[in-house]
Amino acid sequence: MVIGADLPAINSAMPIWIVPLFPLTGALVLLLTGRRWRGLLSGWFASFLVGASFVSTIVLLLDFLGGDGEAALVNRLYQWVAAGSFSVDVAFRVDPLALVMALTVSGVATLIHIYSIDYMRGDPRFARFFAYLNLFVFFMLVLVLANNFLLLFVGWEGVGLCSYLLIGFWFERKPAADAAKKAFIVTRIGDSAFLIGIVFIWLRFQSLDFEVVFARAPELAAGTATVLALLLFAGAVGKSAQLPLHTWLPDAMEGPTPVSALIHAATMVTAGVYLVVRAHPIFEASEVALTIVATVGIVTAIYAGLSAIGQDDIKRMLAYSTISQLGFMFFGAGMGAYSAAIFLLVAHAFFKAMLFLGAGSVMHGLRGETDMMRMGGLRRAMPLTFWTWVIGWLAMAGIPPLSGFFAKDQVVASASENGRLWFWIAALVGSLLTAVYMSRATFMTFFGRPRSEQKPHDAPPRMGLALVVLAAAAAFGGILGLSAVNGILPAFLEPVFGAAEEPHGPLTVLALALASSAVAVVGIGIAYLVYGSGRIDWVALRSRFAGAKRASQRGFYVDDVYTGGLVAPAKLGSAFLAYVFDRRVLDGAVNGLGRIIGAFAGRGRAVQTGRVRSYALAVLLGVVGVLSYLVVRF
Amino acid sequence: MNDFPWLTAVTFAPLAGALALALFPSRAANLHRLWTLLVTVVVFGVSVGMFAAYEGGAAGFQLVERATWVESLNFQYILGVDGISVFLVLLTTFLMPVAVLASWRVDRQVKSFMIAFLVLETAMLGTFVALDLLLFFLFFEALLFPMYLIIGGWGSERRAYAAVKFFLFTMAGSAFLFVAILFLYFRSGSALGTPTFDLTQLANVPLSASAGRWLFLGFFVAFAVKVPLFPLHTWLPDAHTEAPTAGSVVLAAVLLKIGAYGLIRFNLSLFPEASMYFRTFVLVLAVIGILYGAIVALIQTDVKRLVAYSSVSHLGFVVLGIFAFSVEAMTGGVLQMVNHGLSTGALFLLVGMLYERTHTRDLTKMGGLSQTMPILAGVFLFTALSSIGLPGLNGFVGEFLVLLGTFAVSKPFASVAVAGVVLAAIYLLWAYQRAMHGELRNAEHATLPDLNGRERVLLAPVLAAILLIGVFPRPFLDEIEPSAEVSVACVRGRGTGGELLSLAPNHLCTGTIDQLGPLP
Amino acid sequence: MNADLVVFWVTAPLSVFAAVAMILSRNAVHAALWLIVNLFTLAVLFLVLGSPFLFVVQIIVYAGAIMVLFLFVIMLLGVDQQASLRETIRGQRWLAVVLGLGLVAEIFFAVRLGLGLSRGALPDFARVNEGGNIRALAEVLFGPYFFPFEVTSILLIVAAIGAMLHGRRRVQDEDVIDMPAAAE
Amino acid sequence: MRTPISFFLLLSAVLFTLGTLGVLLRRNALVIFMSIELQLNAVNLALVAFSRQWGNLNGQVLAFFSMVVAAAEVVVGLAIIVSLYRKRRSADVDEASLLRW
Repeated sequence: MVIGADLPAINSAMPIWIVPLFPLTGALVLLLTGRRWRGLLSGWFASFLVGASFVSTIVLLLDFLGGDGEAALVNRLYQWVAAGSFSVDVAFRVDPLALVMALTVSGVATLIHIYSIDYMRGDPRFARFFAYLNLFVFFMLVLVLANNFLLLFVGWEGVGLCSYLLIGFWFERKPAADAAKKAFIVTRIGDSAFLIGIVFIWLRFQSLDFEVVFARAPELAAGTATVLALLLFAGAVGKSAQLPLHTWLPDAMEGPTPVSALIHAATMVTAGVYLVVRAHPIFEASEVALTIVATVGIVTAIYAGLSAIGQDDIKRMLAYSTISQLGFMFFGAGMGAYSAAIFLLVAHAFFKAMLFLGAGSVMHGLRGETDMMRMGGLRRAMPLTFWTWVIGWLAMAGIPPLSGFFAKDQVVASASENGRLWFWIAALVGSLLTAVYMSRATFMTFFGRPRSEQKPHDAPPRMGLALVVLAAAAAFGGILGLSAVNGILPAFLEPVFGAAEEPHGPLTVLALALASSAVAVVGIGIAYLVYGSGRIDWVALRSRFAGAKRASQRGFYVDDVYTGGLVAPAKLGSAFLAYVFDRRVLDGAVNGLGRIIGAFAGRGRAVQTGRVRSYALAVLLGVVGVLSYLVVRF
Repeated sequence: MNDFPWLTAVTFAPLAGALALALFPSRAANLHRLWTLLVTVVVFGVSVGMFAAYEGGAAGFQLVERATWVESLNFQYILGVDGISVFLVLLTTFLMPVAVLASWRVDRQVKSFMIAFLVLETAMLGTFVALDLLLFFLFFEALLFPMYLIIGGWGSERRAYAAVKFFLFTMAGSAFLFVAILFLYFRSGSALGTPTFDLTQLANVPLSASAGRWLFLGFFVAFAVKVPLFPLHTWLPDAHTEAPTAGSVVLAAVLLKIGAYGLIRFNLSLFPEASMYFRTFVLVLAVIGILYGAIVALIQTDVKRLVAYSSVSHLGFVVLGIFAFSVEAMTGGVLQMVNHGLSTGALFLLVGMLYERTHTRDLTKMGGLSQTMPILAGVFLFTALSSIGLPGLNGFVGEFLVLLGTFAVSKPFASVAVAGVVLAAIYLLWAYQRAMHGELRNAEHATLPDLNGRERVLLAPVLAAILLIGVFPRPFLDEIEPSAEVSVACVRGRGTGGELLSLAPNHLCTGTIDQLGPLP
Repeated sequence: MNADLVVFWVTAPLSVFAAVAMILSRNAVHAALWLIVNLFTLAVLFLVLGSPFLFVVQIIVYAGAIMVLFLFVIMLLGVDQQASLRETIRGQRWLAVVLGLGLVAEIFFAVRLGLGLSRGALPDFARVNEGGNIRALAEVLFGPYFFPFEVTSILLIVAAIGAMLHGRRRVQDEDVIDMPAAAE
Repeated sequence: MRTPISFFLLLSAVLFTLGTLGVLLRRNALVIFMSIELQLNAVNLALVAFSRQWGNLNGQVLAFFSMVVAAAEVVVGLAIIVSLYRKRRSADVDEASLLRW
């Protein structure tokens, strides 16, 4: 048996698998020797490996740019699963999309690793935390570098596992353990559809390799393409916390804040967007599927925006804002603006990671406080955190010339370019909400008068470093995509998505940009009026609209409906099957049969009197019987 | 070494070890443990030698041994393995030393316990290698007694009930099996001249449609009890729960596989037409089993019962794979048999270790154990994830192939079965959370020791195998596939009324999928 | 009227009478004595049937050794008091008698069907017993029946050892048997 | 010899039946044992009678063996009765009914 004999030779200078190998090594080493590491060394070790991963990704990028113009570099390691006509390899792929994702992932991850060294200092499971983080980076890189759907699925589930481990990192606390389990299970519902989708893909194309599948995707009939696309999208919905599978993400904030920043803002949750964008040839074969993607995206964006306004917990607010931004990304993808969606994904990774780390810094300064009602006026106590936060806030709200402006503008504009006016208006509403809730949080946290007695302190240097770098990226990331048509990022991604078309909607690019900025300014203005100006007693406002406030805070009771309408009946049904049906009916039938036989035997055993003479008589009876038969017969 | 009777050696070495053990002085418990460990390790070594002698990538039976046993009645002694059974043999021999190590703490009647174990091993191996129906039946029945003794003698509180239930369920099933075997024997007498139990010859015996169906049911009931398929599963939770750790491990890892193996080896090859006829029926049962086992597992508070019901669910997947009648699903189903043996076996080992420490199996009385036993908790999670089917671990490969193969022939069944994947995550993670997460619920648990050296040694090979199959399943798939292909070809070719494919020596039937039409 | 017929008609009723007396005698010693009588009558019948060897063996081994053993045990146990003959199991007596009669009747019919009740031609037994009954018997016994004969000797040894072991007093064992759990 | 062989067989049948009745009707283990001896002897008579009927010695040899077996049986049986008596102070078989139900 020669493994891999039939595989083509590696066509990239540096083997791609080196990239995920670094964090894997780190994870294994730390997991197996976790308790022997002293001090912060394990954190540095893990950070170094992820950094190495980032550097090697850059090497890959240079390699790719210096290559002879191939669309993708593919690196097949060995045949993984093969049975019957089915076969799939462990193979990695580097193309512009994968490179963008891998750079974002490893870059942001490096910063967050460094940040965590201070944030997690003193935790008894310090080394294990970094082991999990490294493991996460490994799986995430596998996800984005995979060359086929099944390997992508490995990464997909792997990041889910790490998310589970990290949300539940402080497993002593029941909410954390609950949230971890919920995250895994809710995403798994989407994953199971994704899995069926993968099976379906193989059935249709007899291959799971991206190049084969995507090359033949246009041949799909519209109906098949719709089913296939929606199966994949169901996976994306679970992973990226879109309606109706979004409920796990706010709860996931129980995890340590760097985890929220890395997994639940910058990288893992965007995997769904990556999947849709990666599989765009399949989606493009079905108009219906794309519309559904866009609709789900924009509805989620608005829903999550409304929910974010009601949050008092700073991390939950950021979680809903993440859901909302992910909705925008899906919206962009559904509109066919793939590079815009990816642009937003990258920009979001920068500013949302930054915001989470900022929130973490606030919590760090306030001994773990997350309730914005007890913050306020922090801008003086923690200037570094404040100024970086401001950048993130404005970037997210969409104020030019920060990265968020360009990214979101391109996404919103894509609707107009497609000539879908209602979608465009909805997207503008979503942007408005974004500006409102982010500004609200900013004013509540950093402005006004302090609402607690604590003496906050600013971030220590290593945390500050990550904040500053990410803030810089959030500020200047817009350079990547000044224009949707020929910006750096769109141009780089062109081999994957094809050339972007010149806009042909009713409005010019400039008008669209003005509209977006105006919406952002209006949103900030509203928030300022209510929360920042001091002219409105917003605390009194809360109690006047208590119902609406609570509805918003509870995410419009979706989770409660699930708990009451699905989880409780499921438990009841399970209990019925386990204790009534299984015990009474099935086992009852068996035991009943046993009892009936037992009853007969109870009567019959009276024959066994124990008296030898009765037995002897029975023997004689038998003898006489047999003899009489013999005598009569002859 | 090709003439070496590998299979006889593997099968009967444990029995020889048991006989030798019987001569040991009865008070030296450690000696008995070490000897049994030695014997099982040697048997594993021999089985590895057997595997080395096995020619890879080929279909049909290999290492066949034939001898006449009772000449006048044409009882024969025929052993042989193909790609399906060879791994089940390896799985058995691989897990036995682990199970013995796991029983190190058994301190009552150690000698009898170990003897029962070794006899059990011979019986289990015999069922996997016997190619003569009577011989198979003998091994199949011989299993019962040591297992009955192990459950009934070394089990927990309700062991007597569980042992008798186990015994009666299996006996009730095998009564039908025996009648069916005898019917085939006499029918082969009129069809072939001399009556025979030889499986390879019996596959040639022409049967009317109705006779084939009745016989199918006779075999099916016996194996369905063993698998176990809904609604014949109720013995399993009791037996698992009451059995000692090693008993649960062997029960889950090997005994259940005999049912699934029997379905492939006997039902499919002897009664292809009936298999096709009952296909939907069996698939429905399998899917019900997947969902039912998973749903019932959700609510269990006894962790052993929970794992037992998860077995019902997982074995549903195996049967689904077998009766999908596609090469991918069959291969996946067989691999899943091995996988389930490893992961559920490991789960039972861990539950046993938990029990040894906490003296309870009740999840409501555990909690927060991850704080005191991080390694045990980590290993538990690893194993649970394998059982959940996390990609990169073994469960995923098998489950995916089963889904793939089933989806190709029947989309509804595959789609419903996927729900089992989700449910598995729910019940196992919930169980994990209740046991390991949260605050320490019982103050006494604060001082419990983590895994000791012996426990690490016994778990390590299982965990390694779990990871190996997940990352690099080719060595397994490559051996299973040709045999799976033959089985599928057999059913599809003959079951659909197509022409009888020619029978080559040591094959039940031959043919490739390419020659075959689509499923009806 | 031949001599053997006379002997038969004298001994047969006697033997039946002795048997009846045995099963009806309340005292075990009497029963044993009646059995001895019965054994003697049978010995005589053996002689009539041309088996002097068995005649001797019957008297020495059976009526002699075995019955002495019986008497020994009776005396040892001291159970020679009067035993009640009242039946305690309902229906036992009349069922036993009816079945017994049935058995006799059946054998009667069987014999009538098989041999017939009248005298038939018999083989010349003198030729069979050529060289004396004992010698002829020995030739058969140590010829075709040699193996069973040897096995019988083993049987006897085992029986003797078994009886010895059984008769040994073992205190603990008796306690075990008398334990309430064992009696349950 | 003028006596028909069938007479011996009938006598044997009667004696055997009487032995049987002894087993069935008596409660003293010793008497039951004697009745068994009676049954054995009845059979021996039949065997010897057969021997005479067919003109060979097989029947006698068999009767001889039966005597040997009877001796062995008596030895073991009496030992059992002795220990039974030791335990229960009685040789009544009806009282030894542990093996019921």
